[in-house]
Amino acid sequence: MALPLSKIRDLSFKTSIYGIEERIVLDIGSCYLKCGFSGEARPRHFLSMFLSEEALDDYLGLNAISEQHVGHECGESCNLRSNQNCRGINPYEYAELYQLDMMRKNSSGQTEQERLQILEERLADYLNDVYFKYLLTDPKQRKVIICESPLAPIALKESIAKVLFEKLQVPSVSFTPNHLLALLTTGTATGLVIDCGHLETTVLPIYSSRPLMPFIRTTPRAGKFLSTHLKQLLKEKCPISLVDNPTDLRIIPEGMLTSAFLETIKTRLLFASPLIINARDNIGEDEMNNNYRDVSTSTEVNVEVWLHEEQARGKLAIPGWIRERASECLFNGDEDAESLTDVILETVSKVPSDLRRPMISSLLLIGGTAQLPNLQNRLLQEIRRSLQTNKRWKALSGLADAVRFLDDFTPAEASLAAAAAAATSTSAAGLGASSSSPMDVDPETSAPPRTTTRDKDPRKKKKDQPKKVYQSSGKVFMPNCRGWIGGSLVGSLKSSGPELLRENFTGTVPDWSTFTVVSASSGLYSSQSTSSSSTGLHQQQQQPLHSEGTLAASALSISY
Amino acid sequence: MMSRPKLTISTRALVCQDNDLRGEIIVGAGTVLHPQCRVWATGGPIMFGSGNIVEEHVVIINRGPEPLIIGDHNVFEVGSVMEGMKIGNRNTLEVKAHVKTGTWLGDECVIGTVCSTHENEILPDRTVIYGDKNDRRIYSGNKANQMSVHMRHLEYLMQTLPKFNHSRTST
Amino acid sequence: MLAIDAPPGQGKTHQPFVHYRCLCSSPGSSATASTKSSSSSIHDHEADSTAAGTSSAADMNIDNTAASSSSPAPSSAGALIVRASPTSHESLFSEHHNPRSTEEIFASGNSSDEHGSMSLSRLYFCDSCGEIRCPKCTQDEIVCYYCPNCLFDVPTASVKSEKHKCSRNCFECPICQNTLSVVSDDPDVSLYTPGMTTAAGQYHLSCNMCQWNSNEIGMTFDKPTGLAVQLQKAEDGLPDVKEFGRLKDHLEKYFRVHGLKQGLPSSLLSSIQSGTLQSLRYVSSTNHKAQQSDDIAHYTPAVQVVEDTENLEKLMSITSLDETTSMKQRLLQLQNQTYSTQRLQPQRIHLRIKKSRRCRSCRHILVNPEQKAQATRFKINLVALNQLPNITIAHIQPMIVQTVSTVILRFTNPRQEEAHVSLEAGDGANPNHGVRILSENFTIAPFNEVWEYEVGTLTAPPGQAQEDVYDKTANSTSIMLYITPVAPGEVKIPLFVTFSFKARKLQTETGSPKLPSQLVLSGAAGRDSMPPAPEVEYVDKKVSFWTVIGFGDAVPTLSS
Amino acid sequence: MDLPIIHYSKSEYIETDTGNKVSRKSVICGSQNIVLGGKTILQTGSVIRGDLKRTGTGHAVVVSVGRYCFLSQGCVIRPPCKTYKGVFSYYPMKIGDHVIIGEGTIVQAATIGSFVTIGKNCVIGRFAIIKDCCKIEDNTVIPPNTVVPSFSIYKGSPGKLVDELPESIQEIYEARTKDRYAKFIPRAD
Repeated sequence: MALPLSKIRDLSFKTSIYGIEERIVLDIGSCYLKCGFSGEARPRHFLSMFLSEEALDDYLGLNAISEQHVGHECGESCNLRSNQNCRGINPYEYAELYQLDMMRKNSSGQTEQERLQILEERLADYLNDVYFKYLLTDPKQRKVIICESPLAPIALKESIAKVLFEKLQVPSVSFTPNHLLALLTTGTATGLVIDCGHLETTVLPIYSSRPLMPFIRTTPRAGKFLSTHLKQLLKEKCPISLVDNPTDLRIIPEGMLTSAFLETIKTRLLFASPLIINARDNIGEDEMNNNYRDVSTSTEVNVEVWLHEEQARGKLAIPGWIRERASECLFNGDEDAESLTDVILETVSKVPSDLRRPMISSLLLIGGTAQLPNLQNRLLQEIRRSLQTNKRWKALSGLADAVRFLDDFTPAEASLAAAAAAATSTSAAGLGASSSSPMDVDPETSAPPRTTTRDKDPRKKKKDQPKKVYQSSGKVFMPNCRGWIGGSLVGSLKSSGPELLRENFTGTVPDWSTFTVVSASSGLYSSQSTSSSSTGLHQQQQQPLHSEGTLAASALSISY
Repeated sequence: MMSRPKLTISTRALVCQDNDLRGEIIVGAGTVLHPQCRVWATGGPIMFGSGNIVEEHVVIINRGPEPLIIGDHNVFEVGSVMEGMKIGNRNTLEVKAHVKTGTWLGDECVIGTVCSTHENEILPDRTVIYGDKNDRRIYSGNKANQMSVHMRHLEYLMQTLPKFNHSRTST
Repeated sequence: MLAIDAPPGQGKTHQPFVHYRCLCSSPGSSATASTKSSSSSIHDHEADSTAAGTSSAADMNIDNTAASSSSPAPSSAGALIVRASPTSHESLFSEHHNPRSTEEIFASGNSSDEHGSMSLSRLYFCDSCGEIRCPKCTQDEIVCYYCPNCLFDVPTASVKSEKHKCSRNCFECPICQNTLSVVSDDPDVSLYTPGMTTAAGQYHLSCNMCQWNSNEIGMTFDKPTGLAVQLQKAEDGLPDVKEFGRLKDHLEKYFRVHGLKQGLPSSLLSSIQSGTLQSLRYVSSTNHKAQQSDDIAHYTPAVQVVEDTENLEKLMSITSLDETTSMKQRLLQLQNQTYSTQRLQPQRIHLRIKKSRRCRSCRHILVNPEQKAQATRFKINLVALNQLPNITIAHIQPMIVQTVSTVILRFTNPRQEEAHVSLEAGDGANPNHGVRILSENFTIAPFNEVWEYEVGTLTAPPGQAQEDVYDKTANSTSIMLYITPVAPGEVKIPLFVTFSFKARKLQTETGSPKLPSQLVLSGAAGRDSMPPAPEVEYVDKKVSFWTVIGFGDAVPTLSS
Repeated sequence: MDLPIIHYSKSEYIETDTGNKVSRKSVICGSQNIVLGGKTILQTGSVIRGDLKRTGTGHAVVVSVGRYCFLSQGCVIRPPCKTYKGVFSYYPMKIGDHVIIGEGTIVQAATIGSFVTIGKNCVIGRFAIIKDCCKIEDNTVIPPNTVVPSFSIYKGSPGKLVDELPESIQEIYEARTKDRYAKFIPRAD
């Protein structure tokens, strides 16, 4: 191996010696924060926001001062609100950085203000750490790209901007949609991006690099939902046996099922089962669980725990079927919370009819929960199955053969054939459709575990057929980093979403849902559109964009 | 003082004076007991093999009726506590490590600093216990290297300790 | 063992403490608002310092209007001129608010809530503002980079390309994050004599905590130096880096083709929000060929990475939690976030920085360490501890509700000038405990090196001091307080301290504007602009601040 | 709160010319190889292993402790050992001024700087280097060969940086060790 490839690139992009042109890319989720420099292929740091409830109180000043805070003795470790210390108090419980209903007006004004205060203080701490502990760079020197989820509360965006501008004095911030950034990492600009995160899953169609915001759909079937479901399963199905007396069974104490505990189980033991079991209508949950148990081939895992009350060691046996079936809750929707499958197909059914095929044949699954081993393959099967059997999606059933994830490989023959067939119907260049792979022709019955798990194999497959219609780089990037990597790409090309400059920061930020107008090149932020609230998910009002007059398309306000 | 200990010390062993030995103790060739260690054979006897090192503040207790057999070339570092049933060869109890009652140690185990075993368990060979949460793993390192260091350590102690400490002999 | 401790739950006992309040966290404070134009903040500072200078020690009610018209430009801010700013500050300034008056400070912190207050040792004292500054209202700047393991200084130029990690031989264990040692198979070989002929691959990294060894993952080295370079090379050759480079080229071409003005892509990112229905309809109804130019060209990936099917199978058959990586381990392995403990790679040790701190309002440097990594000295160190009276609780009686308890507070003067202190108990506490201060005004003798050596004689007989104080020794004065708790629970009271002294003003011949050492106080009253007088000049300084003092828990009644 | 006054029995402690106060109930092996800087206190049950000296050299200082240090009850100061160029040996240890070592702590460091506070029941591994102005929290394990840079607070096992000390720490620790010495007074009897 000669000169590393990255070195050559660096030269070609004229990075200066200090590399100040490279920007800071931040992806701030509710549980994890990803940060790094643009132009790099992976984030530098991936920080978890585990934080105790107790520590949360500290932000409000409700808590007692820890014992070290005594006169002169104090001062060595009483950086009370530093994250480290907060985590240290009870490192096993955390609170999400933000909630989706943060801005809900029905909560009393005081608590909302308090919540905002907590958010801001936490952000200030995290971001201070990001700059001075992790990235070790002067915030004043580099512009910032935020990979934002389009539906994140506006208060979050405002707090981020406020902290970055006021506390850290960054020169500019640009909010750039996570879904689009993630899509760019596949080398295409059209696709249906499914961001399966912690609080919710959002599905956003993107056409020619334009996010089709009116069609965005969400469901709470995501990481947090899975944790809650897992908690329920553990409580009901997994008694703890005492090590010294294995016949003595105990129910898991509530206090043990902390977020951290659940996160541990979730990230280390769970996966999505490769087998689909057809549920009859009206089947009881218990019966279904029995079915799961009967067909499960996975092993039981014993987790050693300490029972405080009994002062004894216990063994928590997590059966294989829970490990493979806990994630079933993501696929079984109801009216309140649609399943992943339904929310995807719903989105597809709503886009203009000639976009349906390009969309469904360019799925991209990203987000933290997408790290769950085998989730994507399972989702693929579920979508095909729904298209074929679910009456609700009858109108789309013709698309069953076209379902494809952008980072899946498709056997060459199949894709060539599919491409030929699809050539007339697809729109964008570089897009095609695929037939299902031969391995899972019958999604009804069990497909064997096909390509699986998060672990990416460093072995790379040589391009044996360079003329393939599909050229996917496969699982080269982790789903939970794709958004960040997209940000890094865009940042290294000296572009980004509209920039908001420090001089012009007035405390407000552009809001997706209100389609606020931003003139990118001048950096001027005109706050004309203050009309609508952040709840406008399907906001009709759209305003023209004045960006150097380059944009010809669609300067019209339209009704949806 | 309690009843005088019954010591059987190999002539090639080194047992410093300033320590607390009780009950029946057999010390094999090349074993070194630093000053300030505590070896209590309150139940059955304690039998050291050859080439062990027992540093200061170490506590080795045998409460049970069975003899506590300690193999060869084990290291008991400062402040470690051994209450177990049996210990194989070439184990290391790091500083303040604690082997609890009824536990068996195989060969080449490392009980890390301030770590402890459970009671009544059998640790397979090459187990290492480490960290805040007593995490465990089986390691695959090369012990041959460490053996030669251990031998040199013994050699050093045999030379140096008698210059500053009085030693005991069999009773 | 996954022993998860439940949060402590039971109420903690509260320890006595003395905290000083920084005004930045008090409600309605504007101390942190420094993102506005810098002129206004300088303006603030200017006014502050002049006002502080004029206020005489005895006079509690400062006439700040007079202060504002007094002489401009103390030496430390010689270049600055008080301007009649057109902002709203002007009106405030002409009244008595802008320089924080004693009353204003009084009003801002009169509560026992210790939120925003800290022990003196964590605080700074900006002497041009005359105010306490906490770590939150200082601006951090990076002074130098070093490796916390080998303590080598890393030149700023190479920091980023080395990814802010040590490029020498410092590595972190992938299992337990302990520092790894480079070891040789042969104990007789010294690691410190390079140039010896050694067996190939005889060196490896080893952890003396968890006994991990780089042999386990087949990583060995021929020589014991320069290992970091070898590792970084391997890291840079991973598929994601290659793919990233390819994507960058691809997108750059695309951005360029679209005539991106001023480096901003027209259609791609700035037009995101224009992804309207209107444009879609346009797209849908016209020839797709016409739109093609707007989409990304066909992309050929640089690498193809297949998922590893082995992993799912492995995950299905594990029996213990230890067989998969923890989130902590995984998040330090961003090259693949592997589930498999056998794939964890050692990581280079992350650098640390030395920071300097500036006051956010007046931009003066508060702390400036020496540039060398190993030095512990400071060029400037305006910590509050050296400038404000240190309050310690010298004696305390148990607190009993509705019973008078005696507390002795000792005030220690760190300055080389005699100081006058006046105290005032706040009434903003909740609950408002009864407080009686026996000596509200007293003096403290100056600090003198000589007293250092007679610490043994610190107990002069109490009650014999000339002033009406409890005790006077060396540079400290103790006073007595009677506390009558009104309710059980933690007893804490706000205490307002006004501290005045005659500061020695050193005339620097050069008039160097950047020398705010401890002794140079920038506040000055009625003095000539530039007298070359060699004699020491004294100026009156007065500093007011809030403290919160906790006396531990009060018990309901005396149990007889 | 002020530090409490510690009264000791006059018969238990030996006070040297330089103001060191050494408990007769401490264990000092190889005392000729140990240097105490003055005004240093060795409490009951502490152990200093001056006998583990470097091979080959004649008379050599094995453990040197600076001024105003406080070695609490039951702590063990023990020089570190390793093989270097095939020779096994113990190597000298140096402890700076104003260092407090907590109860039950075992130190096998190569160097401990000045203005360092080590909590209770810590283990400082072989050849660890603790620079000036550091704090090691109670029950921390600093593994062998670890370097703790200045102004760090380390905690855990293995000890990790959890926070940084304030810039005023040198003054604080200096004042504290002096205060501690001043308040370590013989019982009035």
